[in-house]
Amino acid sequence: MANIFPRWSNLLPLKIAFCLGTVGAGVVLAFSYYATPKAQVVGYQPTQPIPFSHKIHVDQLGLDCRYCHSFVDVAGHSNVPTGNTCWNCHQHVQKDSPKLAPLHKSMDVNYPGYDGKPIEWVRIHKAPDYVYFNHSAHVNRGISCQSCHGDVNKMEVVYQAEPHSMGWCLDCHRAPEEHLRPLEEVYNLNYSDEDAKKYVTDGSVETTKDLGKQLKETFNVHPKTSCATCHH
Amino acid sequence: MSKRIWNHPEVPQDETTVSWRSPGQLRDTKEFRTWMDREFPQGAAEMENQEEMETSRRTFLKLMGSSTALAGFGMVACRRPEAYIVPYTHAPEWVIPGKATYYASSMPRAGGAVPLVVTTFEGRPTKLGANRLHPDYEGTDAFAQASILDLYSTSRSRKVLKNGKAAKLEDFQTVLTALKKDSAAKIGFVFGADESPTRLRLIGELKKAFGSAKFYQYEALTANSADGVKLLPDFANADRIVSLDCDFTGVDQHGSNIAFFNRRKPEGRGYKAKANAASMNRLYSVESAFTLTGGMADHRLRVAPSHIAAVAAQIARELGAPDGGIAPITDAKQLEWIKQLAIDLKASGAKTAVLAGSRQSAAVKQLALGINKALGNIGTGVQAFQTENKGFGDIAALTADLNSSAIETVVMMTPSNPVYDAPADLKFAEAFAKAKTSIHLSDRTNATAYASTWHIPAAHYLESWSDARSSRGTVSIVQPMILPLYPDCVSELELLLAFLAEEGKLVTGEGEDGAPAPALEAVKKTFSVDKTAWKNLLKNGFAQDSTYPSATPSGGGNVTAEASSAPTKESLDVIFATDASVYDGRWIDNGWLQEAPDPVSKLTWDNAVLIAPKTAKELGIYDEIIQLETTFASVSPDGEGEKRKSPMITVTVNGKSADFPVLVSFGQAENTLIIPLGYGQAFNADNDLGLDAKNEKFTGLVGVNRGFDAYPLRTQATGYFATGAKIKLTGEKYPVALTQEHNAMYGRALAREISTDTVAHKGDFNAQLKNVRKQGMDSHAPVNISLYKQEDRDGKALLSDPLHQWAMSIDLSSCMGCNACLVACQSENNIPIVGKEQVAKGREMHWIRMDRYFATHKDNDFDADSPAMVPQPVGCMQCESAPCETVCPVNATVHTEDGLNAMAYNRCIGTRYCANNCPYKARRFNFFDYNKRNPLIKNNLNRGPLGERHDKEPNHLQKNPNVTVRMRGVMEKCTYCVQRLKDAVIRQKRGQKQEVLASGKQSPDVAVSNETLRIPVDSVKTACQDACPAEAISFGNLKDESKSEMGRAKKLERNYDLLQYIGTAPRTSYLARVKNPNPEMPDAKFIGQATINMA
Amino acid sequence: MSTTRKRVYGYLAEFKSASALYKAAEKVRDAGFRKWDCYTPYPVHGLDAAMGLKRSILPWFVFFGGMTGTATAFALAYTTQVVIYPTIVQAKPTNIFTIPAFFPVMFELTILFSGFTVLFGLLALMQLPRLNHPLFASKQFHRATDDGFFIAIEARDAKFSPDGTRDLLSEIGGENIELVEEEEK
Amino acid sequence: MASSTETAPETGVKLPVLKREKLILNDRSYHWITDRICGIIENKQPLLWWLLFLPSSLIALIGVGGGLFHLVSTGVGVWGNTNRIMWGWPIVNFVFWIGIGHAGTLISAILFLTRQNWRTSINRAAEAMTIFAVMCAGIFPAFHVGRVWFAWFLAPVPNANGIWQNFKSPLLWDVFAVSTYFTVSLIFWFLGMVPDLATIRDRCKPGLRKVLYGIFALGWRGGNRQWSHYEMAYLLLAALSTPLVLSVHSVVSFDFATSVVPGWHTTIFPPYFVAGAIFGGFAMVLTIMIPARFIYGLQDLITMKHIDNMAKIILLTGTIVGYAYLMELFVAFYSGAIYEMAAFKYRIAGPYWWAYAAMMSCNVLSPQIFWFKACRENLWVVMIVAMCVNIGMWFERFVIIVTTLARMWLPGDWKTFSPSPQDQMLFVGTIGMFLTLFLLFLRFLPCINIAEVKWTKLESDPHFDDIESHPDKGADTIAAYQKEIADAKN
Repeated sequence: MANIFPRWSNLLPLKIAFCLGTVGAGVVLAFSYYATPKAQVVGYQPTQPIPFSHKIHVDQLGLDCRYCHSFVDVAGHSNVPTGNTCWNCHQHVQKDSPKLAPLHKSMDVNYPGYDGKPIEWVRIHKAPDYVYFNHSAHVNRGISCQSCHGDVNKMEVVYQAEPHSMGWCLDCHRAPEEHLRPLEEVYNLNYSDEDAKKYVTDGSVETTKDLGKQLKETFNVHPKTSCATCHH
Repeated sequence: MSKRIWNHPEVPQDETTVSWRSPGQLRDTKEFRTWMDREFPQGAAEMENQEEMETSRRTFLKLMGSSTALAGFGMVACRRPEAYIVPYTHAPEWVIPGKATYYASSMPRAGGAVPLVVTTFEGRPTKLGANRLHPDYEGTDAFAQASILDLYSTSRSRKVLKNGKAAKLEDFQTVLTALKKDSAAKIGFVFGADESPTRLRLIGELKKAFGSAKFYQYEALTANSADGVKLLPDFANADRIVSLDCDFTGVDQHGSNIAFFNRRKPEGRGYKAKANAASMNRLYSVESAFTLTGGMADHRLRVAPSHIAAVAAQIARELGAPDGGIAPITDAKQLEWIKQLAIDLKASGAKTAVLAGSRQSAAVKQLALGINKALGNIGTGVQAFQTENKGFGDIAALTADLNSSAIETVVMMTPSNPVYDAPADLKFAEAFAKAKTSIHLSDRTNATAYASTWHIPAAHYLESWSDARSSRGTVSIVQPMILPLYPDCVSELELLLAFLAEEGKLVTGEGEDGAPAPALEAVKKTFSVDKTAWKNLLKNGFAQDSTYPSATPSGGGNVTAEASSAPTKESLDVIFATDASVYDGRWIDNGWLQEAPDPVSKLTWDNAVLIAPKTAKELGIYDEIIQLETTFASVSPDGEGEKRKSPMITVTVNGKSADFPVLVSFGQAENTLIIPLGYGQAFNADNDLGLDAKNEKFTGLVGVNRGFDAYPLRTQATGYFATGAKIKLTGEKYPVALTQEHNAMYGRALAREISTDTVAHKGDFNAQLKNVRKQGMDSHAPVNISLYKQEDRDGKALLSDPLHQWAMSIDLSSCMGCNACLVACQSENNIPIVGKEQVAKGREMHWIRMDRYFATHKDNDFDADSPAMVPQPVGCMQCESAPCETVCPVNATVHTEDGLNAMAYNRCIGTRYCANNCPYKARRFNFFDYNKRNPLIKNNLNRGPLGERHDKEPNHLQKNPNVTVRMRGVMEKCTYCVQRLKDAVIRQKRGQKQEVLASGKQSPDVAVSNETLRIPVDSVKTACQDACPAEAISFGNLKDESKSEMGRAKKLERNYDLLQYIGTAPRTSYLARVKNPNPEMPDAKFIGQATINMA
Repeated sequence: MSTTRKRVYGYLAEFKSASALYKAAEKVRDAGFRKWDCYTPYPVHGLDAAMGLKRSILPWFVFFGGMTGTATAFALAYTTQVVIYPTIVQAKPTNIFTIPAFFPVMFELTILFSGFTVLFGLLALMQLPRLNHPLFASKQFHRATDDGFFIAIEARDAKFSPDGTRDLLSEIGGENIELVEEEEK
Repeated sequence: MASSTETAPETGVKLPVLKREKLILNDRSYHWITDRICGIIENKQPLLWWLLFLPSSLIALIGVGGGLFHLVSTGVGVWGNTNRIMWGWPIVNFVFWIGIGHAGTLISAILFLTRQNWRTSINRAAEAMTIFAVMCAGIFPAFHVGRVWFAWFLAPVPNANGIWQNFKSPLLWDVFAVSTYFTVSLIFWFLGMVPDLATIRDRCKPGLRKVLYGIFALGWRGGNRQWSHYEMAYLLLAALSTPLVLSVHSVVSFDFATSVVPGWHTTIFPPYFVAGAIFGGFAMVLTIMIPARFIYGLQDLITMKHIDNMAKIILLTGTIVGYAYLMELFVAFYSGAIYEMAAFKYRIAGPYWWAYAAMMSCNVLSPQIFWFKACRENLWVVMIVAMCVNIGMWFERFVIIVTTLARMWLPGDWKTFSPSPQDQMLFVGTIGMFLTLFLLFLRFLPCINIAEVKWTKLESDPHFDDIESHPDKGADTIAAYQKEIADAKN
């Protein structure tokens, strides 16, 4: 009887094991990064029917969030402005801007292509159907739009700034002080340590976080992490 | 009721209207369309095109369906499809996306409209609740709760039919125009027994317009009143109540029972007083079938229907009232029973009420009236009202007029279905065929629809303007929540108005080119009030102080009636009973009602002849008497679960025969058959007996193959019951689906009962009260103590929420076991129906299981075969120490800090371990995709992905957007309506902002207290609690302690935990039922002892 | 092809029975050989002593492997259940007192890890898998897994001498002594 | 091993050497053993093999393949489970199979530790049986969940939702226990097989077969430097598996014992389940090995002694199980809790009395005839009893699960259970799958541990010659021999 396997086959098992190991590890790493909302949804930036710039409207014109998202502090949903909200101004301002064609189409009776149909904005932030998120519950308790939607006031075109994964929600529900602000500052997207200092003058507050810690007590904020908080 | 936001956001001063949904206000059609747009863009886009209107409506519905259905299936796609947000172009006032709006309305029906509060989401009605501001507030019953499903019913009539073929509304218009021309037209208008001032007004005008027009009123199970005088009990003033086969808590509407039920509580409404037996009322019930009222009764006498008159006469005789010359009763026991009853009545004098069943013979009613007069309780215990509901011809008159062609055109607007349900001997169908033109307005294409020349789809009451009178006559508004889903739908008023309009122009829905809707104008005209009054009318839903004038009932003098001989097994009595699920048959296409078990027999999806065990044995239907409680919990001879099959019998009476399955039912009169009416309207090839398909078109999928029709056996003379019936076994067996197969408590003190009377070895009322918690095993089982300290890592208590700790208490003393809560829960929580086969297997999805137990006293020598009936609604108990939680491997069901047993559907993988470990078996599993696959098509569920879907059908528009629609493979259960709790708690959070504004300080300087964040006492109601017509359920926040009704209830001695022995510490507890027997009665010493002797 | 160079692996001698092998083994041992081995179809008891082998150190690996398992399980359970995301189930504490519930998993993982350590530890100690071996080239060696008892002394051994070793083997009762060679690649 | 070395004292006291009944009859040679066992693999399979293989593999395909496809595509509703009986046949079958899966490792491990050499002839097959039974068992809980595609929620992997499993749940313990059991058993089985694979490798003609066996034999050479580690490893695995076996079925029993269900909530479940498992396992070994023994003529290797031993174990464990049944009743009666009492009342005389009767007669009564040697020696009797026990054990699980759930706390929701065709299909399917796998095992792998069987021959003792040649069959030599070893060690 002769050797059925060549010499080199002796090292083969080790080589194979090594390769499988590395490949496996690679896959796991790749998956655990790319398969999470962090990689999946953050930065989602679709093109909208009208290239609406929050930067211009909020930063330069200084519109309050609630001018357009008027029900954010009374309803669970934060509504997208109705056609006539835009029309209020834009029947006078920037009338002829070609960018506003869709608006004219749905609002301007004298516009040739008028059809009265609403503008279809592309949805960016989407909580799964089985998640119950209520905007008013947050903005009325000192959580700013910024905490979840990022610096919208700096965005020419809006994109998703945060993963909005359950883990991400939990982070804040476990440590709300990171995000709590005075009710007055909720819609101030330029909120800074300076602003924070204004509220507590005894010098105990240096940063927004310091204030957050105090507010957690004053506001009596105890976010829950049990299932029914968001799922029912 | 802060849950109900009446007018939100605040009404601007210049505001001229409250109900933006009313087409009259939405002058600009375009606006309305755009509103539709925002809800379902694509569909609405098509609707712009008038020609395709009809087709596009359907697709429109599909789209609505899908978008709601999608909402449920909790799957995350890793790559997100592009979704759109479509805002209004012109924001309609009052709509805040995602926020419910509440409107006051009412559901018209015979015996008095039900005052309602309708929950709508973006103009889509999803839930009905009771209007607690209404003077005739009566909670809601299963019918009212389920009526919203009819709006979205898949089998709802959508198109005009001409001689049974699809036609166009325009064609019908020509008919109207023609009729309008001929002012001498012999038109007969047939209405339902409900009352509507506007309709009455129009009738007046019609009389003027059409000289020879005639007006009729017909509902199968409601007798026309000649003088329009209506007797209603005033339970607040009635200490002693006698029901002569009057199921006033059940299907025999007698107005609000709130007062009655609250007087069943020894502590009074809201448990404010100390337990006091004297404050309770006492109910005597004389009946044949076991009704819910009989179940509530302190003393119940079961007699054959033909014997009721004799009993009534005997009572009259005892009280010196005219006895109609009926021969005295001979049975010594019954005599004694009646004697003592009479004594008790006399003692209470005016504070009594004697009620005769509304379907009872005139004789019994007269006797009852006589007794009431003799007692002098008219105006106190019993009140008489003068209604406007008189002067209408009845079905007999109509038939006669048709035969004599005094009527050539019939306009059939009754909710009943005369071709199907008119007394057999009238041969109404033949007469009806004689009419030149017959116009049938109904939301169902039933037998009458196909017998008529024209069938017009009726608009649902949630789609139409009208008004109605509640039980005591308060005029209540009926306002539309949504435009008719189908363009052809016509409301009753609209049709009547067409007869008055020039050229008989029929205008439906909104007024033509922006003009206000005619129906709205008509209603406004009836009230003719100014803007603010009108606004309040719409806001509150009723007109103040508009009750009926009181009247003095005539009659009660000496009536003549002959006592019929007692039934024997050769000649049985038959009761044609009103059914608790389909009423007279009008609800046969309502899945919720069909699946809701009959409160007494627990039968679903069918009707069956109910028969007493002894009689069944004597008639040879069963070889052995079916025992109420067998030693080894053995299976009944009919089998159990999906194997359960009832023997079929042929019932012969009034010279006609019909086949029915038979069920044994305890505690009903011997030699008496109870046959619920309203079933067997249509059969297709799939029926369980292999009968040939018949009238397939008359119902939808829900109603087809449901039970068997008893109307053919029923004649005018024997409208309620017949005598001299014979039965014989056909040898066939019919599968029946019951939700409860075992009717006794098997020695377990589950639904506890005590008596105000002293019980041997158990002491007096107080002693028994003290002992409630020690009934059954709890008398000797040691209390469970946990070894654990219930705290977390930082030593914080587990149920840590300082603001809210939810809990519920259910008062068995006022719970009668109707299905109101069960159906309310179904509509609030998107609970699917599963169909007969699945129910038979034991897979019904109701979150509340309405258990009903019979209990006999072992040495009852008065009537051993007449058990007590104690209902017990069982939902998730929200145990503080919940066995289900610890066994879930994936943490899908855990406890919340505020004491709820949360169920995370999207985490559940469906091991079903939790359900096994739930001692109350309160958990339900989605064995199939009930929400997606239609369970009503035979064998559809087993076909899986190939099965027919129904999640795009309109009935999914009813779904509550705040509750996940569960997919297959997940567990579900009662959540205490957590979505409502959330809503209340979150709304309360705005309190902080208001405080800050009020204080004028900066928010960081205003400390927020628990009081700010805690919702107002009793300000949130669960769906079951809101619906309960008996105020048996109290729910609230334990932190409110005695301030809340629930808190007070929990402190009562009557309060006990179900299966306390296991130590699950349930948050839902029960209040033991208190029976208030009359110690002098011969059966007194057997009353109120369902569980008291258990150990 | 040209003649390939062969490399001598060593001598392979067969013995007639386990007993014979045993005695021979003792002799070889006493002769002070290091790189040699006995090949038998089944484990012959006491042969370790006869060959002067030490007790296997595998148990130590396994012990530590098992401990790792226990630790892993405990860490996993404690961090997830108490530290990261404590959930309230059946009113059970979410602190140190909840540990008893972790025992089953801790036990199972101990066994699992030990099991794997046994497998891989053993393979390492036996230097398997090694599919190619000079001995496989021998004509008779295949009987070692059937009914043959062999001793092979490697040429690499310091004491190895082409003649001396052959004589030793034959004198301690070795039969069909064969010089095992392998081809030099 | 067969001589009495264990009992020999250091001093040269003479004591008689016990001559044990031989485990290999007719004094077969090493080569004969090799031939006979490898022959099974090398020769063509007997017709009977095909007659069994084809149908069972077909059944497996339809039952398991088809059954699971319908199940997953349609929903758990295709089974008979209801809102009352949430666990029906599937879990009955799971516990049934997992129970069977215990004898294998038990025979290998415990008998190995207790030096029961007779195990060598049956342990390989028994281990294989374990593996296959656990595979069958695994199917049920895995596909029993409502949303199979989310079953990975059971694995504690970090995820974006930041949510974890509930380590207090017996079901999670189960996941760990069963998967560990499967893995370790697999390792045990494979390592045990390596030398034999080498034997087959060395007998094969060059070709694919040789290569494959070669790969799986890992290049085993049978050198003593390998053997000494190998022996140690085997010992360790045995030592690990023993508590494992006991733990696994205990954990399975926790699923019931830790619940609040009357009739489940009892502390005697773990021992009672383990005993039951061993009981059922041995029955299954017999059910399989008796026919195999005939088909492949292994009478000399699997002797009547082996069968006799197993029969005795069945008798013992059967009696233990019987005791457990009675003790359950006593506990219920003694508890004074009507719920407990009712649960057992209904088991005995309730709607499922027949299941209880079947269980009692098959599990407790039928094994009792093994008190008689005659019965233990009559293969037919043994076979029939073994069959009875298999059936009885299935009914035991049925009684525990279905009967209990059908009559729980509230009479209001009592309903009996009826299995659906799919239930039956899947169960039969797993039986088919089990047979298929086992037949394949017989066909391709050494069904008896060649190396170890050889080692049970007396000649395998390195001192056999001396003992034989010695006048007193070596009472002295043994002492001397031991001394020698001792010296060698230091």
